Amino acid sequence: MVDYWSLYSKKVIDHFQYPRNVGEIKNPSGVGRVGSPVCGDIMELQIKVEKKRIKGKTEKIITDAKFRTFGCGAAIATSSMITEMVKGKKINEALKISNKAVAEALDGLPAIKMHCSALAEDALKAAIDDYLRRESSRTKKNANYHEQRRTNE
Amino acid sequence: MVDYWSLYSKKVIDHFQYPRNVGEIKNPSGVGRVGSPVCGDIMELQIKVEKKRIKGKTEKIITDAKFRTFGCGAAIATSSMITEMVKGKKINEALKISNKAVAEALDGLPAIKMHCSALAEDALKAAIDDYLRRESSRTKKNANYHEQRRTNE
Amino acid sequence: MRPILKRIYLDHNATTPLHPLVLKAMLPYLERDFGNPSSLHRFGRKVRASMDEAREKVASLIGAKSEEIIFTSSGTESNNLALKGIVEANRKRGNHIITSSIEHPAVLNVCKYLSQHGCRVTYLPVDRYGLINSEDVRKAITKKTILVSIMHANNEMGTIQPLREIGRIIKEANSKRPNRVYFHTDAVQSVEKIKVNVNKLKVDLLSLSGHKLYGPKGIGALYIRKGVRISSLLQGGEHEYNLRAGTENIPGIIGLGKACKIASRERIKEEKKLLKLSERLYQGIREKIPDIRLNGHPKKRLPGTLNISFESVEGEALLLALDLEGIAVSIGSACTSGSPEPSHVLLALGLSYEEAYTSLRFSLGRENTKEEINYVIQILPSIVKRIRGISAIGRKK
Amino acid sequence: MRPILKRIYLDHNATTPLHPLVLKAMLPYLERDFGNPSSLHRFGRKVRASMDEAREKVASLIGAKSEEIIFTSSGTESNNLALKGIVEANRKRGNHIITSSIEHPAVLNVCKYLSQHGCRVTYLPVDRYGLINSEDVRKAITKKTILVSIMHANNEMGTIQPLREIGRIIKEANSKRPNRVYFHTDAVQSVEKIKVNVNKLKVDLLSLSGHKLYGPKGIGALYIRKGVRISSLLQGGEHEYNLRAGTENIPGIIGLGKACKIASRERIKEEKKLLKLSERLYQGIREKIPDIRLNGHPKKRLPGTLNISFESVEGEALLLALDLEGIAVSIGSACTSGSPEPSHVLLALGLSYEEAYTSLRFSLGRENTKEEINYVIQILPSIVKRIRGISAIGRKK
Ligand SMILES: Cc1ncc(COP(=O)(O)O)c(C=O)c1O
Ligand SMILES: Cc1ncc(COP(=O)(O)O)c(C=O)c1O
Repeated sequence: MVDYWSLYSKKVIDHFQYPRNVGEIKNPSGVGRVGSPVCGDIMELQIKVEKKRIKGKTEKIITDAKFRTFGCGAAIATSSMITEMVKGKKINEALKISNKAVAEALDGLPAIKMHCSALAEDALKAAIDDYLRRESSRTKKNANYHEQRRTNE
Repeated sequence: MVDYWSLYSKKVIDHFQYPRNVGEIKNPSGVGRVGSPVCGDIMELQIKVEKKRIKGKTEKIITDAKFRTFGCGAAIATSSMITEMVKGKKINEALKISNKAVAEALDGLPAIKMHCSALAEDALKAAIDDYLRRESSRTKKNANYHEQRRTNE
Repeated sequence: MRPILKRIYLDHNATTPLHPLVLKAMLPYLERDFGNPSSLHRFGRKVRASMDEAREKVASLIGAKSEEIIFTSSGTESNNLALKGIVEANRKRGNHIITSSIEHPAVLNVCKYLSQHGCRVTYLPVDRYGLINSEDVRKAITKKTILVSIMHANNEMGTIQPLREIGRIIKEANSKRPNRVYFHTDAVQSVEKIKVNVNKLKVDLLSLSGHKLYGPKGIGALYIRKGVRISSLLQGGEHEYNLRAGTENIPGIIGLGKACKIASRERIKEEKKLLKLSERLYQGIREKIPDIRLNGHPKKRLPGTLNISFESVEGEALLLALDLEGIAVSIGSACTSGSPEPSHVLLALGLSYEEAYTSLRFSLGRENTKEEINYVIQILPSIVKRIRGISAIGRKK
Repeated sequence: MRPILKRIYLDHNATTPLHPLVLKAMLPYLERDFGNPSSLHRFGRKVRASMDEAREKVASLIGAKSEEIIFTSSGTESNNLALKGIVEANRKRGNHIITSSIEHPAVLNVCKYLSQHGCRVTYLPVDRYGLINSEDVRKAITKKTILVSIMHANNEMGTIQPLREIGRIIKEANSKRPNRVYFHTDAVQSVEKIKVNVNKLKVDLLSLSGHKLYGPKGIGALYIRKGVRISSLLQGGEHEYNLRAGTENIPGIIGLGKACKIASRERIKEEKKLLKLSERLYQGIREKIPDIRLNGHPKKRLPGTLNISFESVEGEALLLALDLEGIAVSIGSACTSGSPEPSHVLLALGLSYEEAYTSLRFSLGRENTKEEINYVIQILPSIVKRIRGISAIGRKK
């Protein structure tokens, strides 16, 4: 029998049914929450960033990533996939992960579902942003850290 | 197999396929021609009227009737049937033959074809009219007979 | 992917399978009796006779006369013909239409079109069960009102409107005014599922659709009460009493006739069965899954329709998860344009966006069995739990 | 009545039988694959994929792109959508339509409707063969012209219009004006019978109908060239690129796709065969029956269509007589209202009423054989003679 779910690739289905990295990180380095109940999709992506010395340079490496998603199957699968993709990546590498790349890693998404992968990219960017902001406020020992964080959320 | 021509009764079909009394009468007593090419139906009905003594009275009896029709199957069948019906009838009896009676004699006509039987009735009336007019002009030896006949056609 | 063992179709409000007897009735007209009913020869007359019989069957199901039934291509076309046809033919009498906020798009979008073409439309609100207050109809009628169009049963949650009451109110209003207010109902979801009689409901126009009642796709009908002033939507040949041009879809018409005939015979039995099955499903879900709510009216509802919100579970994800188990359901929202839109019906009941996005519609039908329902009750709880476990909203995990 | 031994169908311009392979292609969608293509589950997605394939097949037959095909319920609806949709969407650009006096009622009556709703319509005359003079199109175009609608082949006599020339003239006119004049053709009779390519013909819109090309009744299509401004006729759900609401007639769509596929493959062969058969029929009639005339163009004509006037023989009577022998033909006139009306097409050619009433249309098709044609030639002379013998008009007997 032809597999009429071919519209969703096997990988999408797999990541939907067995999503990787669901949940929260204890003391996350950065948190990104995007979407809203009005548009029907909400993603929260948390990352752990650790500084490591690689080839004599100090690099910011994403050592862990977790997500929670309220959204359709494609939204869940892209969330799962992007958390897999960022793990072990340097911050500046992770920022280059496009929604197209996530979709490709899932062996493609139906055209109508491409906006879901955009949401995953947004969530990742927001989490990294959050991390960078925290970092800068921590290094500056900036007093109005909390203020800033709220406006960025 | 169901006979889907049941819309036309067997009698209609019979009178259409084997029409009675087609043609002209030599020296007809009356001729009725009704309809026109514009409306798509033309009927010409000719009658022979003879005076006979019945029970001591002189009666005008239709002894023969013939027709020609340009028209649909129902028009041909009603023409045929009405010529059959009038034969042997007194003039005043023949005048009472309604289109409904013709349709009934044919075991009915589809509603959409009832106007055809009206045409047959009209043709008969016109033929009898014509006969009566001729009669009256003959008895009156009326000079403008031809004039009158033309206006009645 | 592992093969699907079961296939359980619980989406009968979207479309129904053809009843096997309907297909059987249609086949001769797909094979031998292909004539055009306008043709004068045998091939044509034969199908014309059958078409007239089918019309009679449709009429009979809803208590109408044969010549009050016009065949169309769908429920959508029936609604378009009803609304636009009435507006066109009654322009001189008025331009005001009353409808509800929970109609199917095939009424709402026609109203939108008409409001861009000189009509004024009043959209009546509904209460939290989806019911229209019939007094609102009375208040909304003005001198310029020509049409009230209220659906019989809602496709998303199944709530049945008090059409008799509304019909009575319109009749009362009509007794005091020179021009009649016509009463149309979109009965696409109710015909075959519950009793539908045009005289009891006091409607002047009623739309129905073949594929919602185990008949074919591509065929619908509009009941038009004798004497109603209405214009045609499609011009062309003199088909359907001059109200709908186009060579008739004979197999479709025959199929619709047969489906109506079956419905006439079996509706009461089926209604009972559906009520029982959907009650079983609802109770099963309620017992095994916390934090759910039933949308729509608890009693005044189609026998087979269950619309349920599963807190913090996005509907389309749940639909997909069930589909992967061979179970077909539906969500109220439609994702046609790239970003999903919540159901206008559920929002009209007062649900929040979040609640609207968590709703799922089960719509049961003739071929569903107790075993199928048991199976759904058995696997649904763990699926809901799994998706809740992923969700970004709802109770803290 | 004696039983009919033969049944010879020579009325393919009225409707065609389903091609057996078309029925075969449709059956799974009448049985198992009944889903609604808008549904997100398997039942739905499966039929959506098949629907897209069918669209591709229809497009391919006429040299169009898949997304330029909109499924409708009939040729009539396609024509209505084309004309009203263009008028609605281009109101600000103009209100003038050019068409011909020999169009099918599904164009003529739409034009009549539109002329009662603010449009001006020019009806071009035809010569005695039924041909439009393409120069007349050039002369008729004004600043306000938005649409030219000229049928490809006429249903009653088969005359094929010079669409390429007309298309060229419109293109030329368009190069000198700010707003395009759109070019629509009713190709309901030509698709499948002769080559139809939207680019060669330079048309922007093209109507076709399933039941005229061995596909199902209740399905049609409209080709709409990319970029054409057009509005929808039926409002409702977002089906058919938002241009035609209503749950899709899936079995119909699948059947139309299959019929188009078969036509793509077999048209050239069938065209030759039909030409030969109808030539045989015409020569046979000419040799054996005096006082006949062929209506329409002797060469620029559909391969299977023969319209012949039999002097002083009323067409409907001849039709009935042939039908009683099992032979199905058609007359141009229609007797729907109780009194027959002569064909507006034949009158437009300059025939008298009398001549128009004596015409008969033979339209041949795929399943006709040489033997059938021989049989017709054999029995027709005596039937004509018999009816002439009854006729109240014509030569004295
Ligand atoms: C209430 C209601 N009205 C109208 C329609 C439209 O009917 P159809 O699908 O036949 O166009 C539907 C279903 O789609 C419906 O549920
Ligand atoms: C030339 C032409 N246009 C349009 C139509 C209407 O098509 P349909 O019968 O599919 O409505 C027909 C046939 O009836 C036709 O011959």
